[in-house]
Order: sequence, then structure tokens, then C-alpha cells
Amino acid sequence: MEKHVVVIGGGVAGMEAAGHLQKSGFRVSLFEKEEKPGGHLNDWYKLFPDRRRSSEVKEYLDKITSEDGIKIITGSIIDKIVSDKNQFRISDKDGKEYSADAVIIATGFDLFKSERKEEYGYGIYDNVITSADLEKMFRSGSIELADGRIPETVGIVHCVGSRDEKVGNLYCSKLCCVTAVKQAIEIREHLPSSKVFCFYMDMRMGGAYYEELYREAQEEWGVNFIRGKVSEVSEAINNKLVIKSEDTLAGKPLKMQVDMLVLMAGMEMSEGGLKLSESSGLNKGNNRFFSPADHHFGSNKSNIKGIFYAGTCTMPMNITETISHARAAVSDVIDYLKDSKA
Amino acid sequence: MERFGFAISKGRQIDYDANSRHIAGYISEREPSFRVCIECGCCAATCTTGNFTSFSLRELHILLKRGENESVRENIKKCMLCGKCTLVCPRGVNTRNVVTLARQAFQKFPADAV
Amino acid sequence: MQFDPFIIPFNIGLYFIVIYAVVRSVSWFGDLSRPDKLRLQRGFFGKAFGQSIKEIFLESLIHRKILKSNPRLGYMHMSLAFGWFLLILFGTIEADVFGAHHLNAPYKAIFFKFFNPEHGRMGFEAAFSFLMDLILAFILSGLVLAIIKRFSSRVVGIKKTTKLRVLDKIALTSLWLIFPSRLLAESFTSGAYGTGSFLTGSLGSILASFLPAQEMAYPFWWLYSLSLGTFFILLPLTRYMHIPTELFLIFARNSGIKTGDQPGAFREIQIYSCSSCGICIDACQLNFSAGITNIQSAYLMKGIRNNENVSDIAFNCLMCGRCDQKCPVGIELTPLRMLSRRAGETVENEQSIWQKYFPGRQVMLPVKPVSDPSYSWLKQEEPAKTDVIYFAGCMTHLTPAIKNSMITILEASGVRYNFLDEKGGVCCGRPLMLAGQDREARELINHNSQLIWKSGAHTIVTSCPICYKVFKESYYLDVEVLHHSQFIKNLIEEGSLKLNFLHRKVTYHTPCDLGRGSGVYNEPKDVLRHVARLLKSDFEDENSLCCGGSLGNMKISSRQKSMIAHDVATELTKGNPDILATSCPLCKKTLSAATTTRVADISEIVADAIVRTAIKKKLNEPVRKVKVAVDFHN
Amino acid sequence: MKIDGKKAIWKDYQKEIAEDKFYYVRSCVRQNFFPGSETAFLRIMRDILKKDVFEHPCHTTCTGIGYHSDIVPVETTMTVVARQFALMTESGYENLMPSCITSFGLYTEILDTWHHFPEVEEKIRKQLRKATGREFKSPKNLAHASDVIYKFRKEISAKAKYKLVNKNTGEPLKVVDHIGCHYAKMFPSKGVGGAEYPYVLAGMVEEWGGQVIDYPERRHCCGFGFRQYLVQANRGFSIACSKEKFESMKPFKPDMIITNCPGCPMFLDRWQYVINEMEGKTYGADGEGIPVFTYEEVAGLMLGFDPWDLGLQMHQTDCEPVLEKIGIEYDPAAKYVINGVNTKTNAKAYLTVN
Repeated sequence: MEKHVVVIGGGVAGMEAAGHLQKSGFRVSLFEKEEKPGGHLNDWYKLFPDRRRSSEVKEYLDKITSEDGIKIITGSIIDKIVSDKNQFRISDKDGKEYSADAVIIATGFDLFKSERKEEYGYGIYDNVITSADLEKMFRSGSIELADGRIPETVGIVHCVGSRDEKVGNLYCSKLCCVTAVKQAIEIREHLPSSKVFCFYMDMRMGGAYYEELYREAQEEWGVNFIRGKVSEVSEAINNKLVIKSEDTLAGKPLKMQVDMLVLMAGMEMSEGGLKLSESSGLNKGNNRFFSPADHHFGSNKSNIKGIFYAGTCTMPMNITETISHARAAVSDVIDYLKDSKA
Repeated sequence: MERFGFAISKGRQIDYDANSRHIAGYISEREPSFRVCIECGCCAATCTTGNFTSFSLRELHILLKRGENESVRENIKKCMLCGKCTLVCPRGVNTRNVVTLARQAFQKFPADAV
Repeated sequence: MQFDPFIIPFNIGLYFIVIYAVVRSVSWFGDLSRPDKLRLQRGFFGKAFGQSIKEIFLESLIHRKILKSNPRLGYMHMSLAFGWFLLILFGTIEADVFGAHHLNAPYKAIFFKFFNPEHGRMGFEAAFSFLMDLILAFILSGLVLAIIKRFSSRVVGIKKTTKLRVLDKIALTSLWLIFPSRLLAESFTSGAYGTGSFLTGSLGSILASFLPAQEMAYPFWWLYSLSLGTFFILLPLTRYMHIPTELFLIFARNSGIKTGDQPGAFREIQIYSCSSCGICIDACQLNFSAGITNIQSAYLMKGIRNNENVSDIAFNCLMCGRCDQKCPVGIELTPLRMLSRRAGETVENEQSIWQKYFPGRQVMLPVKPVSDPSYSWLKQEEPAKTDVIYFAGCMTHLTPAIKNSMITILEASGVRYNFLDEKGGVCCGRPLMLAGQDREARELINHNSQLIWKSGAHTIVTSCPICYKVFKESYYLDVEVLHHSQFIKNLIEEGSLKLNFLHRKVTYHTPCDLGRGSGVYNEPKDVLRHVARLLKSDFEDENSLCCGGSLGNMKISSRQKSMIAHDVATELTKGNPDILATSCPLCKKTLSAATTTRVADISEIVADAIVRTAIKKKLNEPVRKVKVAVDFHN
Repeated sequence: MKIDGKKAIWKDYQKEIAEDKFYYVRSCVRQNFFPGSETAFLRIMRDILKKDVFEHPCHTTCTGIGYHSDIVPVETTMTVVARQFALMTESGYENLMPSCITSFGLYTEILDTWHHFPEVEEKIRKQLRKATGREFKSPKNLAHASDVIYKFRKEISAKAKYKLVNKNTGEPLKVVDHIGCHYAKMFPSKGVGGAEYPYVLAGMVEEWGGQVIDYPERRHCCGFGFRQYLVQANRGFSIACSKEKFESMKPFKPDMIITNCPGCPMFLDRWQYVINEMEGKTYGADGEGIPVFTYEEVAGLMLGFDPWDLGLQMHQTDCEPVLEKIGIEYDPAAKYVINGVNTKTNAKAYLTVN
């Protein structure tokens, strides 16, 4: 009989896993809490480092998940997974139950809620926005201030909600640096007369062609990089934002006015994932992400046999890594179901 | 005036908007590699002049970019243009030209240096 | 009396240019420094005169150097210059022999055919006509090449050609029109009278068969005269000014005048002697390796002549000196560029026609604003007394292998030496000079000079050709200055250094400042031949390439530098050497990054080859042997 | 500015403030700086709000100034604070209400330290016992006096005679609220509204009809900084801080400044005079200064207290412009008159009489 695998979360990892499970001959149910699958990809405009449209990746994922044998259940929030003799009972918020032979959890990440960094005034000052808000502006084609004017100077704050003990996140979200560089270039592209300033603690350009993108931003787009985390933001009488940081390389505090401030919100364990971990006894790490069975050779395995992880529910990852991780999860599922059959 | 026995301290904060970055602009227009510095400090570490004085090209570089020109104006004259910094720079910044252009700019626009 | 109004333009032009050339020459002579004036006077009555005549014949007429490096381009120049010369010479003879009088006014020779249309029917006359037609054909063949070159420069084997200004275009057009209009004028006249040889005669009879030759000839004689007159009058404003100036230059150079480090009349003579032939462009690595095509010496000369701001051009140059070697006119291009660098930023200046005919000295070089002394931080120290000073140089500190090899060599040689900049020294000053800052460089030179003087050394050895050149030329020291290649060669010849022969194939890259810059070509190669098998490359000695890392260029990017370095490394490793040898830390560093072949300084190769007498001695010591055995047991 | 965003944050920082039965501890310096404030506070609490406020005659300094000036060691400070607690315990009170922001911060810091390091508390108890034979219970509720006024701001508003409104234009007065650094910067959760957008004074201003202005340097310290002020040579830093704030608030044209700390009103008030003397600069309208008030003074004014009873004549920067704008009735001639003697023109007579 055809084995049934449930994938929880219809983002990049979930869709990739579902597509590969189907190819490997399983019946797949993919649960997504939103009205349509795609996850954060739906909100993003272009991807780093090559700035291709995110819709291209979405199209690929849609294609592989549109095959027969994959059932996509949207608008469904999975509450609990119960293990029962090689079978899993999965129940959603409304009490509906499903059974499966194996489960892949791909609940992904939530963007850090930037309101929590009160000193930056997100939700208080009109022109403090997040990286996600900026992507929406890119999609709409116009970057505007709250009063409809075009910003002349834009500040970008790295590490908002990452590497910050004050909000309880000691880890690096890994993608915000390169996202900041990408968005800085895009701002300059959209608004050629604008000036962009990135306030960073470290430039963590550890991916393929990230460093090159950083250099491009400096060389071709004249993006300014200031090493020093913004400590506070306030509004001047001209509605401009006054930001304070230290220019650690000059060894002096620095004050400047910008029209718009973009906060590079970090990645956090998703709320759905947190609930699932509590209800179903899945281990979490100190960083609150799911803790895989082994960091080096078992990054897809959970502490419960038959339940696997894919993608950013275990740690911050870029799309390339997420897709690889999802495929690896499928390979673990194949091994697991082969063993349990025998 | 009353004598209070103290004066109002001047802030050492970089007031980015009040500073003039004309000199930095002059340099980066003529030597685009000025922009790609990542402040690693290789130049200052190998510097022949830095071996004898507190001269740091890295520091002067960032101060110029922030428009803190006054502290650069005298210091930049210490460079001997020997070119070791150009050789070690991981980003390929043409440091000799940066120094030369900075000196040129300070001579050309003495008012901006204040 | 043979006269026609059409000769007036020619006569005006001719007398103008003759008078102008005399006036200009007198003014240049007047501007020369006193010693240079004396040199010139002495030269006039000495060997220089004969040499100059010979050089003028070989270079200004025959264009021997261009012929050697680029035969097609050489032919073009030769046909125009030498051909015209012959045409004038034989035209004058023709007028003298066959004309009404002897010793005619020049126009009678030039327009001989007009005044003697019946000439050349038979015998000796016909033979002479044939000769004149042959010379005209020779010139026209060159002219065809010149026209093709203007529109497609590859045909004459040159890659880039200099761009023209409006006046140059008018002058060029009038130059181009001279010989075709002469051809047509003579042909129509010949056609009308049934004279002329194979060229004018044949063309004349064809034209006469369907055109009224008698009436057609006259306008072309006017055109001929007008073209000549226009060309002569415009000549001082164009690059063709090089024709008269070159004569002065050859004579001045043969009299021993050099560019020096001050601007003056000789600089001006050289600048006007440039014909914009473009050979420097072909020689320039920035052109053929880095794709920079607007900064070569021809452009610098043109920019200076036109009073443009040339600072961007002046500073964008490797100062490798390749163009100096190739320049057919022998202009000292690199010293001239140094003069422009010293001038700093020049201001573009529109000139009136009058100023263009008589450029005053004041527009030639403005004075750079003076900056405050910058090196007050230099602290004088007391060096140890020594015989030999080793000065590694800044760059050598970035190539520790060279430094260590030199220490090995110095130790092995047994000389008493002091490593002056062991803990880092003050720069030699040449990088500042290359940046046009001589006054500032002088502070560093004085500092180092004092150090060297206080040490009491009789010899200073440096590993860096940049330092070597400045020590040699600009330090006023009573010590022997040696590059380490020379020093090592001396040691080998004295027998102070015993070397093994390494069975390695080596190609040697001559550093610019050591080779062309200081004339040290052979010592490094002699040293290499002593320890390895030296291969020949396509770029030896004067023709050697620049590695691209030169401190001379203030402008190019690191990418462009590495483009040059890659081309150089590719060329020099064609013979698959085991080692690409050089004798400069900067060349070593630059080339190492551009090739997988091992790049080594000669000092490293020599250090590898040193016969380790010390080690041998130890092996012969019996006590040591026992100890080794004991150690072995343990 | 999105006010909803601020409200969302204020909601997150609601602290518990006792209803009644307060044990009041005074500030060392306020009685010199603004002598009317604490008196007015007690009058409001006892006479207007009818609350039980007890003051122990034997209470002392908390040693905060000494502690922040690196003169008093932390254990000594803790022991002195423990004695304060013991006096409160002995008096039968549990709700500690300090007048001073530094004291409030210090108490909060000590209680938090004891919470994390109970062994330290034990040690301090031992020391207190050894030194004085006293025992103590930690306060059940710790609220700064301004928290309490904030809590009863509506009650005060209900009984108020005036509003923070310009009587000529009907516009609300523009008020700069300056919070003492030690109020919430160390423990944001212990301050009403937190540290970034504190609501304690803003709540009073809003309730009493004024409008709070949000200027860039609102978080900046007034410049007191203990060591900065106490050493004359360092006073340049201190005044530079105040100046930075004035420069930043000036474009907003504030009518007045309200504060809740002993040092802040002192420095914001006095430095305006010094800056004017040194550089000839003023920051209020028409070349005047910006009047600076304590929250008790503002509450008293709203309730119709006589400005001279509140001690406003002790301010270096004249308060009259604000009194005029609000339309408070007062007798300009009585400004310096105490017991019938003009203390300004005839200080000697006053001193001999008293």
C-alpha cells in the first residue's frame, strides 16, 4: 500500500519536501496555515544574491507540488502530532484528524517583531519600516514615505532581533546582512538620487557571491557602510528620523538624519512551531528553534522517530540551504519507511 | 560675563549632516576604489610611516568619509607614498592615489577642511 | 620674366615658414640655459654637426627607426619625407639645368612644368622627366597609405592612431592635396603639350582626350600653389611643426643637451618634435594589456602643445620607459612626463591664434601650490658603524624571502654590514618623486643620507630597483651604490661566494627601474648564468616589459595592473622555465600573483645555490659525529 | 508619529502602584533645590487625596549620591537601605514611596540584586542586625512618588482649578517631559510606560490638558551625572548635556518642562541661566528661558495652590510666562515676601527676623 506522509508548513521547505516525497512514490498531504502556499516567498520581491524574482522560485515550487498524489490543505493550523504504533495522528485547530506514516515539519520562521526593539520606534515613527515592508514597496513599485514624498536618505539597521541578548536572541539570523545589501542596491536602483547608509555590527557575507554583492554595493551603488549598531531613533521637527550610533571605526559617536529607516528583522522560531513543540513533545534548543537529533549528521531528525524537520524551523537558512535540507528530509523519510516496513 | 570656572564642553559626536564630505567626494569621484574599503586595517599595519608615528590610513579613510576633515588635514601629510599599503590591500584600493587626491583636495578647498 | 599670379600663395607660405622657423629657433636658443647654449655652440663646430646631418638624413628623411620597427609605417613616412625631399632636390636641379637661368627662385623649381610646358620631349630631358614622375609616384604611393591609415589604421600595421584637431585636419587636407593637385596640374599641362613621362604624360593624354586640357591645367596649378601655401602657414599650429623642430632637436641632442628636471626650451623643442606617429602607443602596455588608450606619450605631447590640463594623462603611466626606447625622434618621454607631474594640476587654457604661433614661456608650466613640510616627525638616529649598508627597501619587507636570502648571502660573504632598515626604514623618496613631489622627497633623501653618512659605510646595497635608482641619481653621497644583483656579481667574481649550479631553466624579467631606468641589464643575467640555465625571452633588455605593479602609475586599478601582469607572465613563461626570475621585490610580488610558475628574485636563487661550507665543516667534526650517533640512539 | 504604537507599548509597561498607606522617604537634595515640592506633595496626598502617608523622623539618606560618586561601597549602601526598610516595617507600613528618583532606582536595584542573590540579602540582614539590632521586611510595593501622582492623576484633574491650556488661544501647552535616568533606564519594567517612551509624566500632562512633545534628545540625561557635576572641572560635560537637550527641543517651541527627579529640574533650570551668561543663548519664546517644574509643582498649580507657596520663586528661570499662559491668579508683588518681609531686597531683615 502507498505510504502517506504529512508535511506541516507550505513554505519553501514544505513544498520542496512534498514534491520530492511525491516523486519518491509517497502519498503526500501538505498543510499550510495561510490561504495559499509559498510562505515568506510570497512577500518577497527579489532574492539575493543574483536578484532574480522570488516568483520564479515560487513557480518552480508550485509546479512540483501540482502533481497528482499531493494534497494541499490550506488554511489549516496543525495543533498536535501524536505518535501511535508507527502511525501518527495529526490534529488541526478545528479538531480535524489525519493519520500519517511519517511527518515532515516545515513550519519555518517568523520575522522578528520589530516593535520589540522599542528604541527604533517601529510602529511609532511613520517612516521606520522593516525589510519585509520594504519588499512590499518594491513589489508595488514605489518607495514612498508615509506622507507620499520620496525618501532622499535611507538608513538600514542590521541585526534587528538577532545577536541581541536584550530580546533573547543570541544567534545570528545569517541572511539579514546580505538582504540589507540587496535592498540597499535596490533602493539605489529605484531612487538613483538617494543615499543609503547601512549600520552594521559585522558584515556576515558567508554565502556564494554575497561578498561580491557587498563590493558591488560599495563600488557601483555608492552604498555607505557604518560599523556601529543604531542605539536610538527619534523624530526631528522636520519629520526626519534622527539616529544615533557609534562609528566604531572612527571611534566616535555619530548622529545623522534620515528620511526612512529600514530594520533588518531577524528570524525567529515560528509561533506555530513553538506550539507544536510544546503540544507534541518535540525538543527545542536554547535559540527556541527545533533541536535536531544531531547537529552534524542528523539535522533532519527529531527526537521522535518518524518525525523529521525541513528548513528554517531548525535554524536560519537561505533558500538554497532550505531546499537542500528539505530534500535531505525526504531521504530520511525514505530510509525510515523502508526500515519500518521490514 | 560671570566666571564659572568651567566652559561648555564641545561634543565629539560626528554630526553627519553638518559635516562636509566634499573632500571624500572629490576623492571617490576620481578614485572609485576609495569606496570599497572595508576598514580591515591592513594598510595601517604595514605602513612605513605608521611604524614611526600614529599615522593610520584606515582611520583617516573613515574620518574623510564622515567629513571629519580637520583631523585628517595635517595627518595625511605624513604619508611617504611608498605604496606598501596598495600592495597589501585586500580590496585593491589605490591607496596612494587616495592620499594624493586627499592632499590635493585639502590644498584646493582649504575652506572645506574646517 | 616667368611669373604668374598663382604662385603668390606658395611664395607667401614659403617665405613665412622660413622666417618663422628662423625666429622660433633663435628664440629657443635664447631660452636655453647658459651651459646648454655653450653645448650647442660647441656642437656646431664639432662632431655633433656631422652626426646631426647624418641623423637628419637617416631619421627625418629615411625614417630608419620606424622602418625597422614597422616597415609599412616606415615606408609611408619615408615616401612622404624622403620623396618630397627628392622632388625638391631634383626639381631644383631640373630648373637649374633646363630653365632659362641658373639659381632660380624656389617657385620656378616647384612650378617648373607650368613655365616650361614643352620640356621633356626627348633625350636627357625625357629621362629627367621620367625621374621626376617616378619620385611623384613614390610620394603618391605613400600618400595613399597615409589616407588609408587615417581611415583604417591597421593597414599600415599600427593599432591606434592619434585623434585630430580642426587645424590639424585643415593642414592635413592641404598636405594631402599638394601632390594630387601637382599630379593633375602637370598631367593637364603635359596633355595639352604632349609632353610628360610615364605618369603625367600618360594621365595627361588620357585626360586631354576628353577634356580641354589647356583650360583645365590652370586651376590645378592654383590649387597646387594654394595647398602648399596653406600648409606652410598652418604648419606652426599643427603637429607638422615637428618637421622643422626635429632638425633643431637632433642638433641639440647631439650636442649633449638633456631634459633635466627643470622645464625649459629643450622641453618645448621636444614637445614640438613629436609627430604623433603613434609608435609610443603601440609600445605601451597600458594600451595593449589594459585597454587604456588615451594617455600615451603622443597624447601627453599633444595635450601640452594645446595647453590642455594633462595631469590625468601625466599620472596615468607606469613610467616604464618603453616608449622612450621606441620613439623614432628620440624624445625623452619619461623625463618629460616627470616634468608634467611636478607641475601638478595644470589649467586648461584657451589661446588666441597669436599665442599659438608664439607660445610664451608663461603658459608652459604653472607653479604648483606649495604644501607645508610634512615629515617633521622624522627622528634622526645613530646607526652602527659599518662597511656595507644593506637597505632592503619598503617593498622588500613585503617579500621576506628576498630579505632572508640577502641576509644569507651577506652572512656567507663575510662582509661587515649593517641592515639599515631591518625594523622598517624611511622610504627612499622615489615614490614621492614619481608622484611629482620632489621637494617632499628631498626631506626623506636628506634623512636617509644622514643615516648613511653617519654609518661610515663605503657601499650601500639595496634589493629594490626603485631605491637603487634614487640612491644613484638623487642622493649626493660619496658611497658606491649597488643593486644586489651587482653586489652578488662582485662577490662571485671576487670568489667570496661559492655557488652550486642549479639545474633549472630560468627566464629573467628585467625590472624597469633597474634596466631602462638605470641601465643595469647584464649583471643580473650574469649572476643567473652562474647558477642556472638562462632562457631567452622575446622581451629582453631595452625591450623588456613592465610587470604592471609599478609605483609610477597613480591612477590604474588593481584589476588593470593584474591584466598587465598576466600578459607579462604569459609572455615570459612561454619557454616553460622552472623559475621566472626577476631582481625587484615589486615585480616579484606582482608576477607571483599572475602565474603558477615559481617567481623568484635572483637573491633567492643565489641563496639556494650557496655551497654550505658551514654544514660540511660540521659533518667533518668527529665530536659532532658521536653526538649525532647518541641522539640517534635515543 | 503613530500614537497607537505608543499606546501599545504603554500597555506593556503597567506597574502595580499601591492604593493607600504609603511610607514616604524624602530626597536629600530636593529640599534645597525646590523646597516647596515635597511639602506640596504631602498636602496633595493628605489633604486633597486623603491618603495615609507616613514619614519616619529617623529616616536618612539612601546614600545614592555617595554610591553613584564611588564614595560609598555597595554593601554599606545596602545596609543603610535595609535600615530604611526596617523603619518602615517597624512603623507598620509596606508600601515604600521614595521622593527621589535615584533612591527609587537604588531600591529597585537592591531588591533585584537580593532577588537574584539571596545570600547577599542574608549578609545584609546580618550586618543590620549587628549594627542596629533591627529586622526588616522588603517592601510589598515600591512606587516612586511620581508613580503615585500618575495613579491619581484623574482624581487631581477632577479637583483641578486650572488646565495646562493657553487661556488666550485655547491650545494645549506644549510640555517637555523629562524623566530621571534612574527611573526606568535600569529596569524598564519598573517604570510606567517603560524606558523608551515613559508614560509617567506624559500621562499627567495629557490628563491635565497639555500636549507632550517628542523631541530627538528626549532620552538624553540632564547632565547631573553626579561625578560630572560634583567636580567643578567636569561641569563642562554636565552643562553640555543640558545644552544638547535645549538645542534639540527648541524648534518644538515648548512652553514648559516637567520633571520627576531631584537633579533634573535643578540643572535644566539653572543651566539655562549659565548658558545665557556664557553664550547669550536662550531657548524659550521671546528670548526667555523655558520654565522648569517638578510634577508636584504642576499638580499644585492645577489644584490652585499659590505659586509662591509652591516655591516657584526659587526657580532661576522665571515661571511667570507659564502662569500667565494658563491664567493662574497670583500676586507678582508677593513673589519674595515671607512674613511681610521682601526677602530679595531685604534679605538681612529676613534672616534676623527668623
